[in-house]
Amino acid sequence: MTDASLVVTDLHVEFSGFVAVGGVSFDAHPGEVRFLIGPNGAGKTTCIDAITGLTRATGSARLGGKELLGRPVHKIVRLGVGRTFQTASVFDELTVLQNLDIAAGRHRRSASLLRARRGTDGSIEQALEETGLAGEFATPSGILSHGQKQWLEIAMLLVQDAKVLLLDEPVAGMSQDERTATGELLQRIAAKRIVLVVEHDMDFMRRFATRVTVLHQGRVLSQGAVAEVQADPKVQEVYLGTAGAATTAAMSVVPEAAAGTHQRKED
Amino acid sequence: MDALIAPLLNGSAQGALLLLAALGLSLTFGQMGVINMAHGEFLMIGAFTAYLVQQVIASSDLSIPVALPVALVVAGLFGLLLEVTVIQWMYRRPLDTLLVTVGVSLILRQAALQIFPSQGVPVEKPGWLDGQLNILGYEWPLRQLFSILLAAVCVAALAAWLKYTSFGRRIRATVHNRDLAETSGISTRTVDRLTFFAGSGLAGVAGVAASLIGGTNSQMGVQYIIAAFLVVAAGGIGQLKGTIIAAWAVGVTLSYFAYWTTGSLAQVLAFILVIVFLQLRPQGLVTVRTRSLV
Amino acid sequence: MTKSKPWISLSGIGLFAVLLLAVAPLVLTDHWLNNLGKYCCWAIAAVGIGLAWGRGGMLVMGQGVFFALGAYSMAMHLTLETAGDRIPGFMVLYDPLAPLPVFWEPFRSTGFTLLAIVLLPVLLASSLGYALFKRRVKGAYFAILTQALAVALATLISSTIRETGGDTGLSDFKYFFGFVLNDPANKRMVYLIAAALLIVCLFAVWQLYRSRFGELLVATRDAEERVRFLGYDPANVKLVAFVVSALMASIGGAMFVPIVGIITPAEIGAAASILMIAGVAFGGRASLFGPALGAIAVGWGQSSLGSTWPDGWTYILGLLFIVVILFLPNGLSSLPARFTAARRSPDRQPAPAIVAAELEEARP
Amino acid sequence: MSTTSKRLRTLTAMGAVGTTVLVLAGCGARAGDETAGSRTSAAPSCVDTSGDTIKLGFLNSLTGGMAISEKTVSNVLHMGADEINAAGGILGKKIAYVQEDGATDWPTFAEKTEKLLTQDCVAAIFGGWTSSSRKAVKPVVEKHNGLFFYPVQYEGLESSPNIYYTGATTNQQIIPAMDFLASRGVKKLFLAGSDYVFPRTANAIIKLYAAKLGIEIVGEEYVPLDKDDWTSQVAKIVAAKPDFIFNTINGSSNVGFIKAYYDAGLTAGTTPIISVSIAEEEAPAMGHEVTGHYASWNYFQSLKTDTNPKFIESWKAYPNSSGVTSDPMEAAYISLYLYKALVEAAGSFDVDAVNAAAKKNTITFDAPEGKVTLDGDNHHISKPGHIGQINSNNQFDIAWASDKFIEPDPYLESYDWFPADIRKQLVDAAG
Repeated sequence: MTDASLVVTDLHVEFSGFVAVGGVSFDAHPGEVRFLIGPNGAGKTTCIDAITGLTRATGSARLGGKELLGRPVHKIVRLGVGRTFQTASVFDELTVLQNLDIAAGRHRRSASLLRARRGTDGSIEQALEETGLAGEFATPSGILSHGQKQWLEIAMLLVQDAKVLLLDEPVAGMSQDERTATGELLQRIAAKRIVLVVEHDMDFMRRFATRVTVLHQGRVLSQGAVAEVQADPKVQEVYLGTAGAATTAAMSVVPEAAAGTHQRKED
Repeated sequence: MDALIAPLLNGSAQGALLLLAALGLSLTFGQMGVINMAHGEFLMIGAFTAYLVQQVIASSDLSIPVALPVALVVAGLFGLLLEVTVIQWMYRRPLDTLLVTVGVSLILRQAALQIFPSQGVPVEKPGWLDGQLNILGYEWPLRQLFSILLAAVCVAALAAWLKYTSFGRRIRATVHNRDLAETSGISTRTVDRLTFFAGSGLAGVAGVAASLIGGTNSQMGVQYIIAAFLVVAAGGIGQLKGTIIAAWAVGVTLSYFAYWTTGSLAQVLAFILVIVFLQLRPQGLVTVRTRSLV
Repeated sequence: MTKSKPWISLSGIGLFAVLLLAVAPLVLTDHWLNNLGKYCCWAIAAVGIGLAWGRGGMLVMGQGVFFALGAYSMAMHLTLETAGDRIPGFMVLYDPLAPLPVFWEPFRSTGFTLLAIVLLPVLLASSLGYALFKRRVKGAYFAILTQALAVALATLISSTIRETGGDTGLSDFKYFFGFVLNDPANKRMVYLIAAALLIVCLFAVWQLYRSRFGELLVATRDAEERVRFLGYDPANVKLVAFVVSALMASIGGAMFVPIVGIITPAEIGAAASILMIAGVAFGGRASLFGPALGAIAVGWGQSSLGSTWPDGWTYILGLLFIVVILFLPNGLSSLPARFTAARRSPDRQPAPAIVAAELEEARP
Repeated sequence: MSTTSKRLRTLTAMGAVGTTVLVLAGCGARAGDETAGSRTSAAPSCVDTSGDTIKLGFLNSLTGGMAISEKTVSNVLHMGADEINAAGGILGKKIAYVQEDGATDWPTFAEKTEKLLTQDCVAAIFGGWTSSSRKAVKPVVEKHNGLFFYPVQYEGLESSPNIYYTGATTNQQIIPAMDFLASRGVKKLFLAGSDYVFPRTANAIIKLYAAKLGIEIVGEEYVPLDKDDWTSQVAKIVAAKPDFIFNTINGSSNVGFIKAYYDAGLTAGTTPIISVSIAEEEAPAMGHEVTGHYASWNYFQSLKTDTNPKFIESWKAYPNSSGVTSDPMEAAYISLYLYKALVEAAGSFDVDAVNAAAKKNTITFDAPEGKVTLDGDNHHISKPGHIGQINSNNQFDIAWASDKFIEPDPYLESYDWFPADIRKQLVDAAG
């Protein structure tokens, strides 16, 4: 366990008496692509919400020894925690470049905000290359394809220089080729950063996960390497004894995605 | 004793009228997210309806009870017309509904000015509302009791309608999750129209009550609209219970302030209080914690 | 391509400046020049509304409050200048022996008055905005709260007759910082100051729109939570836009007084605040010139159509709200972009609240 | 384009703007150097008197809240103009009127006044209702040396060489009302008003005069102009148990007041109301509750004078007529004829000539309220004081009349109970 690790201990989240997350502990380190999986309502997204300050929680979530819980969202971000959402959330009316420029902006002094942008930051160009969006830098991001939007979000986390990337279903709705590209991208990124992915897609998980944590009804059901988890009888039971590719389609069905859209509307 | 009792009773009656004006908004604003600035003009339509009914049924003893359901339907139909022609295109732009309905209210007000005598029209109070009730030494006007009872009936009817009828259940389902409601076979278009009809109709009922309190003229809606919105906001969006408490609190506060200071200062203080309150509790009095963002 | 784009807007401002400062005084009669001055005051406030609402997503329905701060600061100064050593006439009746209310005293000073016109709205908007944005009050709530504030202030002024002139307001100013207001030459000067201030405000907003702040503001408008997850506090971003728009409303109010010669609570209440928004919606909330041109157009409509067809004007104004918001949410200024966008690539429609032309403008 | 030169250009442009403003600023008159008062700078009048018509301006709120009251005044002005034209016009010239909408917006009143004077070149303007509208018009007519005829009773304490007031000033409406109350033996009076300048000033005067008459003021309440709900205030009236209520409420708020009053069990029999803004026009909107109460005006439709029947007949026959006549309408009607008389006495439409004629001649008009005489110094007219009691037809039965026409005295100079120091300060402040 290094200083740069994300350590979550005994995380609890309650909604009006309903326990969404009941004592989850796990840790994630730079160099690994960490997956968080589980059936609907298992508390995966809630865990991320809690770590990023969106939802009030008890317990502990430390990054490099600093407690994250209890801080406002933007302060947690400034400590190096970045996230994406289930539905791609980029600034539709700004160009790709503008999106990235804003993401890179938190290091700037506020006075410099009043000036127009001249030239492009090195980190932005790097992120554009990394995510394959270099050709689209002047495109309003609202007209990007779904996959490109997800990549843009990841690129934004890169220029933001996030130490931890919390990605909520990054490949939902992507084609097979896009999934592969995304997975490879994540593996490259993970070399220096912590990458934590919430995912339904078992196939994607099997191909790219370093380690996996399985959540069920707000608790950790199983943790470990992909093979270990798949072999775990408790996991097989939860997935109706049919762990594996057959469930993939069933797992990534609409309801939670629809619920996600619904939540968005309310904010 | 009067100094304590009178403002409490008067304020409760004022609160009841505010509640009547706010009930419809809590449906259209609270449940549908439409910010209908023409709600005050629907109230005006209700008041003019009371006047027109009185032209047919001369006895005010009878005409006011008849006017209540008629005003509900007339104002409701105006609301339906507004929904069908304008609002239905704007559910994705709630803030813009505010501006569109500002335009509608300008037009309705000017039309009323040109259709009816510019000075306004009289609406006679039913004879059975003459008189006072002695409460701890204060002669409390019966008309105020009527406002409170009317508000209570409307609240009860609305609550029962939402809770026990199938339409009510559909409204709640649609508010809760529009997409899911649609996939479950609920026609959200019908629900939207019905909700808007009911919300506007309630403004019409409030208008009949208002016609017994103030003047019935083209400008009458203006004085209720902001206060009604503040009540809905302070009560908590879509929360009937919160709206009731907020309306009562604002009415009583207004009344006590008016008793101790001047009518103008009471207005100012009451508004400032609500604004400060909303600053402290932006979600309003009654809130339900959800898992949604924010 | 991108380097030359800002110059289109800038030369637009230049053209506007030439029209307002050079052409208008030559071709318009004193009466219409004065009217144009009045529209300019509304336009200054409108430019601020465009910033807060069009770019920042905050529907400011109570700009009358800040308009009032500037207007009453100015009006109090001019009233004292006219009254000289005496106590202003309207105060005498209620209590002939009482001194000038304390808060009037500093407005004798020119410096203090000018400072107040700038600082009062900044202070009020900062504290109000801080409280509201930190508590994440937004959308309809924000709109209704600001509107309620305007109503409360108008009522307060109406009921404090001795202190503020009440419903009748402050009027009958003879001098403007030492210049006789009845002199047509001085009236032209007042007009020119208002027009120049409008140009300055346009320029300031142009710079803000092309700055990183401008992009951040649009980002905050469209996805406040996302901005938070980029490490910014959206409250601060919105606060800046809100304060700037308040300042502009105050400047507009301050110039309104010498031009129109009267300020009353009716100019700051609900209806007046909504009328300020009408121009912005009409012209195009998110564009640079839309709000100013819209405000001038609505002002002109009121002067000319309101004359020839008063009943009709109210209907037209009402319909304007409905038709523009319903069919042209980006106002008239989005029309050209719509046509060109439709011609170039039918499937790439301009984004809903900001037009493609502006996006290009902000590119590097 | 490099950054520096871009900035430079911008700065140059801004500098140019600033300089232009400053250069032009140097041209106008400064506070010190007005030679003979501010009026010298007014442009010469552009009124065209060469043709066979003369242009007059009518300025009333036809839209917005005050349209409720002002539309009727506008209509009666049209009727008066038609009448005068049918009888040959003024100095042989037919009236061509320009109707403007004040839109219940006071700066609009100022703007339209300037438009009427400088663009339409009208010889005189008629209209206005609220004090705010008059105060907005006043500096503009003074600046352009125009004429403004104001037809509504008001709070007095004002005079202008460019305004003629054909409605009552306080000593023609408020003071007669107080005399009436004294004659009825009223001891305890409650003051209820809208929160604006007229009720506040009227009540200040009432309090001064009441002290002299020995009437006790047992309470004073104000409600904003646009609020109808009087419930809380009426509760205070009930508690104060006055003999009479002096009502200076304006507009539709009156309806709310009467309703709350009636709800609380007060009646004309026990606690009558005397109003100064409820006339034949307003009464019908208030229903039967208003019957039995009083109003103080100079003109009532029920007045038996030689000219009143004709006025009522013409009005009833006029298109858009409301069918009843009222004091502000009659005052507006007077204002047109007064202007006609003034111009004919002066033999000219010139403002200075008209004002000189007003001072030199005794200008009278056989008005529906009786024969009124213009005071050439303060530009108000003499008026009879009348108190009417509202009957079930919403008409007024005359309950009291002043023994003679009351001379206008806007600064209450002939009333010893009005403190001289206040008057002096007011006159001073008015400049």
